[in-house]
Amino acid sequence: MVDFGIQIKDLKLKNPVTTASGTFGFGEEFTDFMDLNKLGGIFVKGLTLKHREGNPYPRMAETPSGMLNAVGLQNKGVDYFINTIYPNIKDFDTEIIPNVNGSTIEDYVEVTEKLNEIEGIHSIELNISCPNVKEGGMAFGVSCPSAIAVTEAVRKAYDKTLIVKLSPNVTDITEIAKGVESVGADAVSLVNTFLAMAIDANTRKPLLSTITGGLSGPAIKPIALRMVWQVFNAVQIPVIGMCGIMNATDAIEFILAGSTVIQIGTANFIDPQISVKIIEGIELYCKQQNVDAVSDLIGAMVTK
Amino acid sequence: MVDFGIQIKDLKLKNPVTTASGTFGFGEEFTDFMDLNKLGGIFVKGLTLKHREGNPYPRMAETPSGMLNAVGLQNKGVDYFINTIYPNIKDFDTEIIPNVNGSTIEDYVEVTEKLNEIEGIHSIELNISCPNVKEGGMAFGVSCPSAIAVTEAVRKAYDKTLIVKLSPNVTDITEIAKGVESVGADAVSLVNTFLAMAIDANTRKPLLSTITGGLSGPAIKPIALRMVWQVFNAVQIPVIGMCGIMNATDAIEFILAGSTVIQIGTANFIDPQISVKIIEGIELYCKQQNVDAVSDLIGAMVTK
Amino acid sequence: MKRIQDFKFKEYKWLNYQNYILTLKTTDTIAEIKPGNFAELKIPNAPDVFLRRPLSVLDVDHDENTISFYVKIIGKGTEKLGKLRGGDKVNVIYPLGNSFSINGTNKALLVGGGSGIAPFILLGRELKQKGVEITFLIGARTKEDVLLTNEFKKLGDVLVTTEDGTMGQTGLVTHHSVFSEEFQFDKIYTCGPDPMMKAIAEIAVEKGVDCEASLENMMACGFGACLCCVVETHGGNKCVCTEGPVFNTKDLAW
Amino acid sequence: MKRIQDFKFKEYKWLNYQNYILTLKTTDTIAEIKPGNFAELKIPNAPDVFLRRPLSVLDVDHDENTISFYVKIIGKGTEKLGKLRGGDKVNVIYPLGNSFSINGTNKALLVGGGSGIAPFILLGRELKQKGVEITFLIGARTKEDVLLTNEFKKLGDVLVTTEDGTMGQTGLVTHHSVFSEEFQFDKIYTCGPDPMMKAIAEIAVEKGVDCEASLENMMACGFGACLCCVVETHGGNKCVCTEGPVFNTKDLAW
Ligand SMILES: Cc1cc2nc3c(=O)[nH]c(=O)nc-3n(C[C@H](O)[C@H](O)[C@H](O)COP(=O)(O)OP(=O)(O)OC[C@H]3O[C@@H](n4cnc5c(N)ncnc54)[C@H](O)[C@@H]3O)c2cc1C
Ligand SMILES: Cc1cc2nc3c(=O)[nH]c(=O)nc-3n(C[C@H](O)[C@H](O)[C@H](O)COP(=O)(O)OP(=O)(O)OC[C@H]3O[C@@H](n4cnc5c(N)ncnc54)[C@H](O)[C@@H]3O)c2cc1C
Ligand SMILES: Cc1cc2nc3c(=O)[nH]c(=O)nc-3n(C[C@H](O)[C@H](O)[C@H](O)COP(=O)(O)O)c2cc1C
Ligand SMILES: Cc1cc2nc3c(=O)[nH]c(=O)nc-3n(C[C@H](O)[C@H](O)[C@H](O)COP(=O)(O)O)c2cc1C
Ligand code: FES
Ligand code: FES
Repeated sequence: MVDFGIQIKDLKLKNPVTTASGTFGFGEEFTDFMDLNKLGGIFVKGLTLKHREGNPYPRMAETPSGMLNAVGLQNKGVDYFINTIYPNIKDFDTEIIPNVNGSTIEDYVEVTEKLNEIEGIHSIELNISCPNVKEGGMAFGVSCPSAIAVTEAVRKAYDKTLIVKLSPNVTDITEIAKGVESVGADAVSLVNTFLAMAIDANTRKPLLSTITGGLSGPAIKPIALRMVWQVFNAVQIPVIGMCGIMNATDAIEFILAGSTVIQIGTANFIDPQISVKIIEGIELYCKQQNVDAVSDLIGAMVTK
Repeated sequence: MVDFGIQIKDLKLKNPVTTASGTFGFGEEFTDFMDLNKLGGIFVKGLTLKHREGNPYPRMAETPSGMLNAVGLQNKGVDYFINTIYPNIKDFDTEIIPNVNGSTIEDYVEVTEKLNEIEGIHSIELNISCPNVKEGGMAFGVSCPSAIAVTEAVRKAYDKTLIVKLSPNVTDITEIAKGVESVGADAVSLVNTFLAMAIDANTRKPLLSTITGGLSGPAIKPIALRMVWQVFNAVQIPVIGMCGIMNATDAIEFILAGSTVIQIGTANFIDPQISVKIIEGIELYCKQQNVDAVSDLIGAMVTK
Repeated sequence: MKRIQDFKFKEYKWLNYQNYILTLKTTDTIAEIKPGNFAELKIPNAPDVFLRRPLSVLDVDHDENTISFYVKIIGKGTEKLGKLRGGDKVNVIYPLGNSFSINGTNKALLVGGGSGIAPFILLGRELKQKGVEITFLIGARTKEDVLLTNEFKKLGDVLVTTEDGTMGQTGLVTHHSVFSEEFQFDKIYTCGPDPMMKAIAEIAVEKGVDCEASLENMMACGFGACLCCVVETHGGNKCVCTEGPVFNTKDLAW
Repeated sequence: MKRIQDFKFKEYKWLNYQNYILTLKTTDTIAEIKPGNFAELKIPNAPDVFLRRPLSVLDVDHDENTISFYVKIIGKGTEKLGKLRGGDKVNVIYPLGNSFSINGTNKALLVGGGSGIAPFILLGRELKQKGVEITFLIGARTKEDVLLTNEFKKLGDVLVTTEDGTMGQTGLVTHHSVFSEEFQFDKIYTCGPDPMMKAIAEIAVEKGVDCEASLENMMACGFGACLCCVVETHGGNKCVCTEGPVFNTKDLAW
């Protein structure tokens, strides 16, 4: 038996395979297709203090080996999550990890304080990297001082495992990672989507209502993999890797580059059963390669 | 007849379609396949002061809708170019634009001074964005002060059209673009390749000898398009756009986003005749859309 | 319950150069499908088509275990889906979305254009079974684009408009005399290009009848996971894939 | 002169489950091809195979206007290339690279393993035509992997080694008794996995004979435009696609 367990402070995962925020709803959307109890964890859709309508339509465009989205954090607010959604999903035998968003530091802190009260929730993911909102979001994640400021404030308000989700739209992602580590982040997750755009040559219009949106999918996997590798070598805290993971091989590459946990995003849309298949695929790989614990693979890329 | 002419100071192009540095050799490699005289211009392989061996093998890996390279500016030095290569290509009826590289500002200036003497050459492209060299290259392009410093020095040494090639591996590309504009760049070209990497899960080894390399191709087109649009809106000088242009529609999207000239890179490897096909395709589009001059399309994306 | 299921390519019926009916077969059973439901198909042999493609269910045969779609070629996904060969497997997620409401309808006008007419077979059949009187009003550019009328004739009256006058009345569906004459319908169902549906929705308001429209939209998932597929309603942004695709047009703020 | 030319799929000859000979046909003429030359094929129906794939030319028939390749399936490109159907077009850039040098050779040993044996048909034919005596030494893991020997027998003697001893001598090619007996050859040509070629190159030094090896490499273009495909030589990095794929092993610093 391969040892699959992962622990990041209070957060214990039965395996390193989780689903990425905004790509897995609140889990319930997938219960017809798969057994949620098999997952290491579910990073649920981004939450804000108040209800948000998100951006106008169109919010999606397909690009070569990827997609653009401009959802803009549509959600009914953290209270609705706590009172109405969480009770339906809390009994699944998997970690539910809320994704925390805000326009101001106060917003972030207030959302965090509410989540800090929920016993069954052992971790939050601080999203300072959403490219699809006018205020806050990525603005916090692309400057080191502001990334530190918001992380520090949230850290004070949160007792359990604090994961900070980083933006790829920066010159040096290790600088931001080290910054948030220095003020108490327990892990970093990377990366959020890349700021990008698409145009319809015939109509001459952008394909998204917001002109720019976030690029996800295998197209940018090589860039994300590089960032995971860089951050793994720069910080002491665990790295949670993602971007374009479509199968077990991709997941293993992210682990070899330094990911303790991996998140599956866009792939869930194409195959809603992919996360379970990836768990099985990693297990098979470990057996074939005589790896006893998946944690032995973390950062195990051979570089000489 | 569609008006195809483009002028950027001393540089007159018969059409906006050029080939990207490092993807078209010195032009001669393509003469069996196409008529070089049809091209607006050829950005030839990166030149350095001295002969460079480039990086060890392997230097290439395929990725979803893209490729990684780690060539590392292999070339025989600027003198060899001037004395041995240029005489063979100077009589083609197209603009030959050298791509200038260096490890230090002095290197850049020295290469530039030599090229400044060549009468038939009306422009150089200053590459401050090569991700595949240990010294210089991208290091200059990812910090605004150093981008300004090298541009300023080269500007003093160069009398004709100075194009500065920007790196996408930055938080805010408009800042760098405005910086180099402020010290006399006549145009900016964007973008160079994205720093990225790939791993073979079976051997656990990176696919490039240098671990990281540069990602090019359609995978990253949406990011590049966004950068062109941002820079177009931030500077007064012309923008030369590229990244993942595989066909005329892609080229038109780059023009609509704000490109005065476009460069074709990786696509040349897959179809060595693609640049000519793209010229024809743009012409057809202009006719179908009743566009009299291709310059009417520059930045003509409809945003309301 | 939604399913993810493999089907095998069975056959095409090509209606014209850019429209075809694709029939898929399974050895398994097929889940219950309601009029208006759609499916998300993974396009085979097309790794460059990154996401699934949503298609309304045209017809389903629970005895034969076949499901069919009416597809109009508009891009690479719909083109590649028209090039299947014997043995090809197609993975389908279905049934997705809500369905048309039928209760209380006595005399229904079904107004469709283009590939929008796909849901009208299942809808017409159910309406007919419930004893509702049905009139189809089909709009097209020209005669060759008026499709499936034989099927519709089995279910009710069929009216046609063509823009070039080669069949039925000349003009757009909204110009059809059915709207200028005394209006005898108590419900309009519409499906097709947005401008057409909007115009029909306005007419419905004028005539004081209920109108349901089935919307198309850019979808990444089709089952509520991505929130990409919204339409603006008077109650805020709603997901077309879970709260639609069928909406009462009076709720839409489009 | 290099050409970019459309061919049509003609036929496969499957040698075993992962090796096939692909023959393509054109209505046009075929350019002159020298032993060692290779081609860059755009894989049809495979938009996920981004770049072309390099393959040595196995054979060419200027009367029939056919060209053929010996392909070993190792990944998605070589797999998809094995699934062509009647009517499929294959775009080919050729002839690429340099070729083996033949002048001055009297008695040649051609050592190959795996898909590396592809250039040996054209090479063998040209050597034979020039009156050179030829011996092939083919190494494989097991009997089933020893391919094309009938073709080789038409051109010269054929020696075989298999790792499991199911055919010829047991062991690697380098263990073959041809190397322990008195060495009668004045030239070695080798083609196959790198470790094999390196071992053969060492033997060549020992025996004091000239050795040419045809190298494989990750190529983005195949015609000198990208500089991705280098091999280290005593004269610095050389492009395998233009200055190779054939190198005299004494020049290589591998
Ligand atoms: C609920 C639903 C039901 C549908 N039912 C049918 C059906 O029964 N028959 C049928 O032929 N089509 C139907 N469609 C539309 C169908 O999904 C699209 O035509 C298809 O996805 C296009 O894929 P493609 O790869 O061929 O085109 P692409 O290459 O993806 O797109 C070509 C162009 O069309 C635009 N486009 C693509 N899809 C949509 C869309 N859904 N809405 C608006 N613009 C779009 C693109 O932006 C692009 O400009 C339905 C769509 C939805 C959402
Ligand atoms: C000059 C030349 C001549 C060749 N002649 C033949 C021939 O006659 N018959 C034949 O079967 N093959 C030949 N090859 C090898 C052939 O090009 C590769 O097997 C093919 O490109 C693999 O493509 P793929 O998509 O199937 O595999 P991929 O999915 O691209 O690769 C599968 C694995 O193999 C590795 N790989 C792929 N190509 C190469 C390569 N060229 N060198 C080293 N590693 C590689 C990849 O990194 C990957 O790990 C030749 C190569 C060269 C450069
Ligand atoms: C439709 C969509 C919505 C997303 N919403 C969120 C979100 O609310 N919060 C967040 O942190 N990331 C969000 N993301 C980013 C993903 O969590 C993930 O970082 C990204 O998609 C890259 O991974 P992938 O390539 O596997 O999809 C969203 C992504 C998509 C595609
Ligand atoms: C193999 C290779 C070599 C390159 N060499 C250079 C170079 O010498 N100088 C330079 O400025 N850019 C170089 N580039 C970057 C290209 O000019 C271009 O910016 C990049 O490939 C993006 O465009 P594309 O997606 O169309 O290829 C190189 C790119 C590739 C793929
Ligand atoms: S398409 Fe994903 S939520 Fe509707
Ligand atoms: S493969 Fe491009 S130069 Fe050799």
